[in-house]
Amino acid sequence: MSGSPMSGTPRSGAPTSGTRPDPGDSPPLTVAVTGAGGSGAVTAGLILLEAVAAAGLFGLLRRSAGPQIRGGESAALLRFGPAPVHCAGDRCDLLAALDWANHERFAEEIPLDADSLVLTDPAAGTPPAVVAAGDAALREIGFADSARERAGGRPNMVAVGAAGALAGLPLDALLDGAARTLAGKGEAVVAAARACIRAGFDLADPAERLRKPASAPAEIPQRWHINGNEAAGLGALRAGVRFVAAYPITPASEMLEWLAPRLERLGGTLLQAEDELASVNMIIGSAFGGVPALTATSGPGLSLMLEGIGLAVASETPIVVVDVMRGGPSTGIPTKSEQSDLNAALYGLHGDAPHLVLAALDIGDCAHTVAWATRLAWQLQTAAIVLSDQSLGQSRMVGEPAPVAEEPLAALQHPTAAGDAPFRRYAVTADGISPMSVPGEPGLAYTADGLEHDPTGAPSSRAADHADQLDKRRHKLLAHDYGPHWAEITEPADPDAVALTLLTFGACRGAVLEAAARLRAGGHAVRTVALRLLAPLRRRALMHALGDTRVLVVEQSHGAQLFHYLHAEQALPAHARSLARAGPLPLRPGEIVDAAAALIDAHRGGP
Amino acid sequence: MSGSPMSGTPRSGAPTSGTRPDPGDSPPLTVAVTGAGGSGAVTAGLILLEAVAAAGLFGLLRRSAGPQIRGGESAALLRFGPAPVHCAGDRCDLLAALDWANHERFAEEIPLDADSLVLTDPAAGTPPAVVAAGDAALREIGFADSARERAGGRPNMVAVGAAGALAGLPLDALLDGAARTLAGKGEAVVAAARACIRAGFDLADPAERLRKPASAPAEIPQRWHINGNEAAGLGALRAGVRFVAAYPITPASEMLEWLAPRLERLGGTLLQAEDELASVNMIIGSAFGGVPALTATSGPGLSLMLEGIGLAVASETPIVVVDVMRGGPSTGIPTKSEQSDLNAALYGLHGDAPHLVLAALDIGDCAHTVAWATRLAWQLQTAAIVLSDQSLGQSRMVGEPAPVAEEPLAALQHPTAAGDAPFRRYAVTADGISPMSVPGEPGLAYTADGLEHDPTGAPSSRAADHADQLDKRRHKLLAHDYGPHWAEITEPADPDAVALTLLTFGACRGAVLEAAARLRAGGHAVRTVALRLLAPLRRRALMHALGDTRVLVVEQSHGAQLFHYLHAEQALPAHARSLARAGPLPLRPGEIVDAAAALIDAHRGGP
Amino acid sequence: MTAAHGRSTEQLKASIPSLRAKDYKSDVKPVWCPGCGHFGVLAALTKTLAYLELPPEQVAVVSGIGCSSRLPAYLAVHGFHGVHGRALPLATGLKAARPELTVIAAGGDGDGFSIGGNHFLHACRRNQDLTYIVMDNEVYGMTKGQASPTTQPDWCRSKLTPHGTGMRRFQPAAIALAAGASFIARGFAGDPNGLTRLLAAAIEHPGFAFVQVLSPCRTFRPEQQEWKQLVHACELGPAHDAARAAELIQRDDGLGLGLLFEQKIPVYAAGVAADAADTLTAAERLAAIEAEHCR
Amino acid sequence: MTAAHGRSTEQLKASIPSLRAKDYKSDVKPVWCPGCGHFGVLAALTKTLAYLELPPEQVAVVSGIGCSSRLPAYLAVHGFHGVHGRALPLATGLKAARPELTVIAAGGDGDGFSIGGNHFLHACRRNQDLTYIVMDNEVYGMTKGQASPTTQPDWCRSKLTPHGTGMRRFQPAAIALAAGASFIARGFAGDPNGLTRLLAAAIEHPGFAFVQVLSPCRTFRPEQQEWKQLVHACELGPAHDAARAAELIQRDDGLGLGLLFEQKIPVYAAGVAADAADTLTAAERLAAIEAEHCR
Ligand SMILES: Cc1ncc(C[n+]2csc(CCOP(=O)(O)OP(=O)(O)O)c2C)c(N)n1
Ligand SMILES: Cc1ncc(C[n+]2csc(CCOP(=O)(O)OP(=O)(O)O)c2C)c(N)n1
Ligand code: SF4
Ligand code: SF4
Ligand SMILES: [Mg+2]
Ligand SMILES: [Mg+2]
Repeated sequence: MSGSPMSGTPRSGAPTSGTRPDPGDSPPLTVAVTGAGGSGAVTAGLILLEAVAAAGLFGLLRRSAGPQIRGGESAALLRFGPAPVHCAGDRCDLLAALDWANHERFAEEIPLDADSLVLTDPAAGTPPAVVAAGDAALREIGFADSARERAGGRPNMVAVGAAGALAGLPLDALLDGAARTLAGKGEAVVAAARACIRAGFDLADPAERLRKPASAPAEIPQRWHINGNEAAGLGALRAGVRFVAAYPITPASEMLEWLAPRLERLGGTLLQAEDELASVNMIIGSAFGGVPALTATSGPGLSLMLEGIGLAVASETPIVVVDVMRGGPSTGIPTKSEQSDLNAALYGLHGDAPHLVLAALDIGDCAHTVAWATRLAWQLQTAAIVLSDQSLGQSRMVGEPAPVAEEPLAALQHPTAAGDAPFRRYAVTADGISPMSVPGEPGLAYTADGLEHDPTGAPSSRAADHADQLDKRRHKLLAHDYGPHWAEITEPADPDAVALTLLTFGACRGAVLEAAARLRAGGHAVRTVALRLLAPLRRRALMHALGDTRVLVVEQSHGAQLFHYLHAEQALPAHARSLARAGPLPLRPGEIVDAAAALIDAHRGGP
Repeated sequence: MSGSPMSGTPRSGAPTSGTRPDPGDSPPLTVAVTGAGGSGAVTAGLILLEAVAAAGLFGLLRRSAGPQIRGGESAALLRFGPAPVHCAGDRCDLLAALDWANHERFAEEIPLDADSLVLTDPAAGTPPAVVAAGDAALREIGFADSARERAGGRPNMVAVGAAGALAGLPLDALLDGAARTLAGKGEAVVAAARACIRAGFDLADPAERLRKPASAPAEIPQRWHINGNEAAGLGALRAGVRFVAAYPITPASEMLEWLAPRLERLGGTLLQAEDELASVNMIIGSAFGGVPALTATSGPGLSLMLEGIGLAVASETPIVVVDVMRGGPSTGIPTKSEQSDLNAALYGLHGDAPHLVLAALDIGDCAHTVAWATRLAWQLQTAAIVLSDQSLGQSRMVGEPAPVAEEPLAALQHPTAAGDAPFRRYAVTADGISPMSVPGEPGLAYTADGLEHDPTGAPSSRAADHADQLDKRRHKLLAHDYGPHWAEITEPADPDAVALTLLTFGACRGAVLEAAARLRAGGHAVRTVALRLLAPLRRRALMHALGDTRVLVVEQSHGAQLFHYLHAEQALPAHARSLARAGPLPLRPGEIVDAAAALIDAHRGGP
Repeated sequence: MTAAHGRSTEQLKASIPSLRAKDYKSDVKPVWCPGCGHFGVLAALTKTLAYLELPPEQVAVVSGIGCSSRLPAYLAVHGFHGVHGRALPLATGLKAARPELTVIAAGGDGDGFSIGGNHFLHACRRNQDLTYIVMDNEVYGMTKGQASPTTQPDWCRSKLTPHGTGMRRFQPAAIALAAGASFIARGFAGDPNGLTRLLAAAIEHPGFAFVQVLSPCRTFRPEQQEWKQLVHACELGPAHDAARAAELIQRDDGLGLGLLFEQKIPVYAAGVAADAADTLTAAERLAAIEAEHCR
Repeated sequence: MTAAHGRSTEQLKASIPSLRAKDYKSDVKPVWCPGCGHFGVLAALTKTLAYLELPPEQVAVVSGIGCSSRLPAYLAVHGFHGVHGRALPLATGLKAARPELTVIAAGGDGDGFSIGGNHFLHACRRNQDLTYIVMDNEVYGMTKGQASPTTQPDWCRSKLTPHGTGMRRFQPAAIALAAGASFIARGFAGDPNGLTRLLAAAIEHPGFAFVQVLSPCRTFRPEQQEWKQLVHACELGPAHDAARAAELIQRDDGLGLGLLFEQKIPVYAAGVAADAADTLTAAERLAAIEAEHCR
């Protein structure tokens, strides 16, 4: 949550592991717009998100598409409310179907129930069984007919108006959203869209409104409009990254696309490499040259980079690799989210190769975590793997900005004196951090090496050198003071009453926070711990945070990778339980609430 | 131990996890021969090993070399005795130094003490401080002078004679060893060598003999002369592997060199690939075609193969990858042993990708474990990673043959009927094993895929398909009956009195067995468990084997990877302790005895 | 070598009635955008297989990742949709293990020339009896329009390379020739008949046959619709002398269609069949190998 | 861009006395076998650096893994001994980040043409201002004598390929040319003066300069000692026309020494310097980027 407590008071400084209040009590609303390729469902979603911002609310826009490469059916899934929104909800309140093309593909992602309202255009055919047979209330609205009445009118804009009205968004905000979103398309398009939005707004039956119309506040605090890939890129720039080499891959490519022109504006470079083997070695080259460098990829690319990451560890060259995770294994489900690369990130390097693994906790936090990872990599002269995932990377939020951390990029540990002996680049020091020079510094040349080496860098297979360097590389990571950033911890009103801790990492933190709020509202005192720094694990701090509470480890993988990792580190009590589910569907707060409630019930009356 | 109990009675059938007696009581002797490049130290070691065999004894020959690519100093380290030898000893009994070129490089590997005898040739200079300053007894023998007196004589052969005599090897056995080892060099060379050996034998002072001369038994049971790389190759051939694609790498290359001509004799093929990305995908191609296939590599190559291994897991294509581990991380110490690729083998694949990980327990067991892994890979349609290491792969033993397992290569799970619908290659079945066809079978075509898929193999991003296939791929591994092969367990005389279990995997098993024997001799009732099947972990069976004893987990890595893995699987009691040390030096029985004794002492009087 | 693929091609051919192109299509619906060139390649390939009367079960089509690499699933032959860039190693392993199969590798310019470039070089050198079809649209379609190795250096429509790649274009034919390929052809997805002829020749060529197919990406390279007008019959004619071909291909405009180079050279035979005079059974041969280590 | 490398080359040159070849050698003793060709390359490279008067701290030599790839540690310049096959990406990243440095990548035929073949292709295309020295001994020395891509197809001294590889040899110059390299030369480790001249020209060439150095492996290819007699001055002369060079290189016997091809084309400039008219500070530019997402 990168220091943006839900109370709404912008807090400066780095995120803390302190207490945070529960979210506001007006629960967020989920609105979905779906349609065939070219129907403009996604544009509708973007306009609604802008409207949410204009109304002074917070929002999260996810997207989903069918298997077609381009032009297939797609869905925009918007959740918004008066407090920051960090996860998908349990259900969909309002579905505006522009048509029903392959709608069944979205059925699992758009859970409808008796309280759901479905807008359907009679001109676009009848709803499929999966919708018609359900309990949701169906309302016919002639999106297409209404659009046809207006010059340049499009049904998706009518839907924006109708859905916006029912969702309680002010007309002005909707019109403003359209103007912003369509600005690049010319005035005529904007005018037509606005006409259709007005028409749609009027078509909606005020009696069926799901929320009272919000009135835009006089002054709206500064908000970020950003997705996780962009935020990660921004974090990299903040921390001083000026070279990026990468190979395109879903869902990481947008980070690269965002970075390329912006790096250039800062005098840096993005280089599209021939493959991931090249990109990881290119950033090692840059870092060796003293220029902070990053690459971004997803699971298959991470696999290919592991040898290079090991080289960075052994040669003590700082690099940052952002893995925007998707469904695995192998090519898996490239367009959907999962947290299942945790094992590969923690353990994938051959040999004993301690390194940093971090996970971004939400969209905005991608900026904070990538920046922190970059600083740590340079302070500790090692490789940092930052885990993001498709649900963060490709979802767009309107939310609170991630604060800029005070710390600048750590200076290199410079040799105090050149001396006449060969430069001892890999000298053993008290904190495990050896002096590092960069090319251009006379008298401080050395050869960085992935072969085991002595303190000068000369290859050595002596047991003492191996032990020294292994000890040093482990020690420097363990001895570092990571401060409060290692996790975000939230407490219930009465921290002493906590019976259950929800422990998670990365993107699941959103659903966990929401589940905790509901549990607390239901009278259960639960704590949440969301790990940002996974390796080295702050075991003591974590065990302290867990206290003697019951623990439920929540994550989105089939193999319960976090749960096993924490056991590997002996950081969990034996009675800890696991809630682990694979993608592609997001982990929903309701699932967590159910699992937590069952656990609390099972143990009512003592452990 | 691959079914060859130290009692010496050849046992047929697969190795069992049953009880095995302690080794014989005449402790093995360690003889080292060292010398500059071209001095023939290694040839001397090979002759001594052959002599050991001719004398009806068991032996283990390790080698060590300096950093020179070729022609640098090298050492042959032979350990032999009346019972099978499975590990390096704690110390060196006898060192024959042909010269002292860079001898200090071997000092750590050749521990000398007051009971050690050092043969030094005055013509080759004075012993270095590391030797001269020690307690070892020095004896001057004129290897070079004696050799010069004989036509074609060489100092190393004189050393063979002298060292052999002092080590109690019969002259006939030494002469026989020379004849066998040098057979390819022509009669004159053999004759000269034999003359030198005789001379050396006579130069040794019988009063200084470390062992009484052994007399060769009338009949010697069948013995294997093999190193672990050759044994692994043999296991592959036994199990039906007929295609190998690989890229050279130390210390795996010899396996490939052994396999290439032999595969050909069996109508198979070895293909030297352009890199490891190619080799792993080539064997996937072969296996898809129905021909069992294998590749061998070491850490850096394993890293590069991880993406391909994940493809095999997701597409359910059986492959076998042998990782002959060396010092890590990165390029590390290519010529020395370590067990530090365990993490990468267990966890290195991105996504949830359950697969098989096995470890060979000794040189002979490389044959058994590779064969078993191949069968399992085909039965379970998945990837098997077999861990060997430099200490197994490149050490040569004279020992008991690994028995041929009864089971033939598992037949493919064939579809019962072709049907008219598309072939359901990835159908969900009770045991998790789907029907698999191979090209050439009409009506059974399908497209294997690393994308998530439905039962026909068509790409699918549906949650239900993902869950089904993830469940299936996990279930088939967990549901399989692996029989007793998962570990080798040895018990003390009174199994009920066990207070400590030494738990290990792979090559450390040799030192653990010897440590256990010594502890037992010292009155400590210890059990040993050496894991051959690491993943899926037979957790229940392991916990049953551990009972409520104290546990010391023994392994050769800096990060205590096995220890953490077993905790990850919640298979260890909280009071388990770790003895983990990185390479390059072998883990010695004495280290284990010390750690175990300390643990026993600490807990004398109850846990 | 193991398993139930013992039937001879003759037996199999006899057992099936002659097939038509559509019989080589599977029921899986392509994910391709309407108008994508890859449809043309799919059509030409099924025609080719029908024309050559190849029993579907004797054909395997393997690929990497990309829009183009989706091809195998749309065919009713054995298929493998592997990982990005590794179609050729998959094909090499399969062919080495099962030499009697017709093995075709297929994919895109990104898959084959960027991440897979090394395998391309070495497959050309190896001259194994494979066919390799690269559907070249000078872009990464699947990942939404980045520059590929064959993209013009000044194409700046990708946000990743806003000023273009600034890199010389990858010349597939020139590289294949320099690497030692024995069959090099260029086809066009919009010319199904010509492409069918080339594919048939490629499959029949003994050795490694490389077919670059200009296959427009409607979505990210709409300007490639002009290829229809720009392609022309190859002026070189198949040059059988490598040095001469090298010069001609260097001068080539990249849009000439036809067989650019062909040479009959020995086909790579992985391994060597066991000595025919050697009458030992497999078990006896294995026993002899075991015996080498026994004493 | 960060760190303390702000001094200009001029300042640095002025501050050091003129260096001799041996000043570019480190104290680390080579692991090479006596008589290994790589010694010759080391000698020629130190001479070249001295001749060009390059301040050691302005030079970086990066490599992969192999006997040849041990080179950096034997030099007194900045070095990186990376992983097998990845010398060129290391060099590319370093040069992109620090354009003012003289960056040299070095390694063997296995490192560069087998596992590293893809990077070779793309580095040639990229034409970044780098020098790439491949010490070609037609064998994997480090791993004890397996065939490399440049090995003769019938060389059967490796147990891995007992009948030879059966693969056409990798033609480094032809591939480099086809891939678009702008400078291609061939030297011989046994001709240190000629090699020094070529290396100097390569380093001074603006763009990607590839130098194949025939560097005999005494241990695993003893017959290469004959190269001394067989090498000859290149008969082609530098062909400035790529098509003509292609033909000539195809006919080349692989032992001709000299500059085989050179062309002056634009050098790859990673990124584009920020608009000169734009007077914002870096902090202001970053703030402007931040502002794009704020409302
Ligand atoms: C290791 C890896 N890196 C990157 C990707 C992402 N990726 C998928 S397809 C593709 C490029 C496809 O381009 P091309 O081969 O030209 O096929 P096209 O889509 O144009 O037909 C990329 C980069 C991946 N799947 N795996
Ligand atoms: C990923 C990986 N695969 C394989 C190896 C093993 N290996 C080290 S050097 C080498 C070949 C070296 O040959 P070359 O580049 O020609 O150098 P030379 O020793 O002949 O100078 C190989 C295969 C490795 N270190 N890393
Ligand atoms: S993106 Fe391009 S290549 Fe991919 S399916 Fe669409 S048109 Fe074809
Ligand atoms: S093995 Fe060959 S290449 Fe390596 S150092 Fe020895 S002679 Fe040189
Ligand atoms: Mg393409
Ligand atoms: Mg070489």
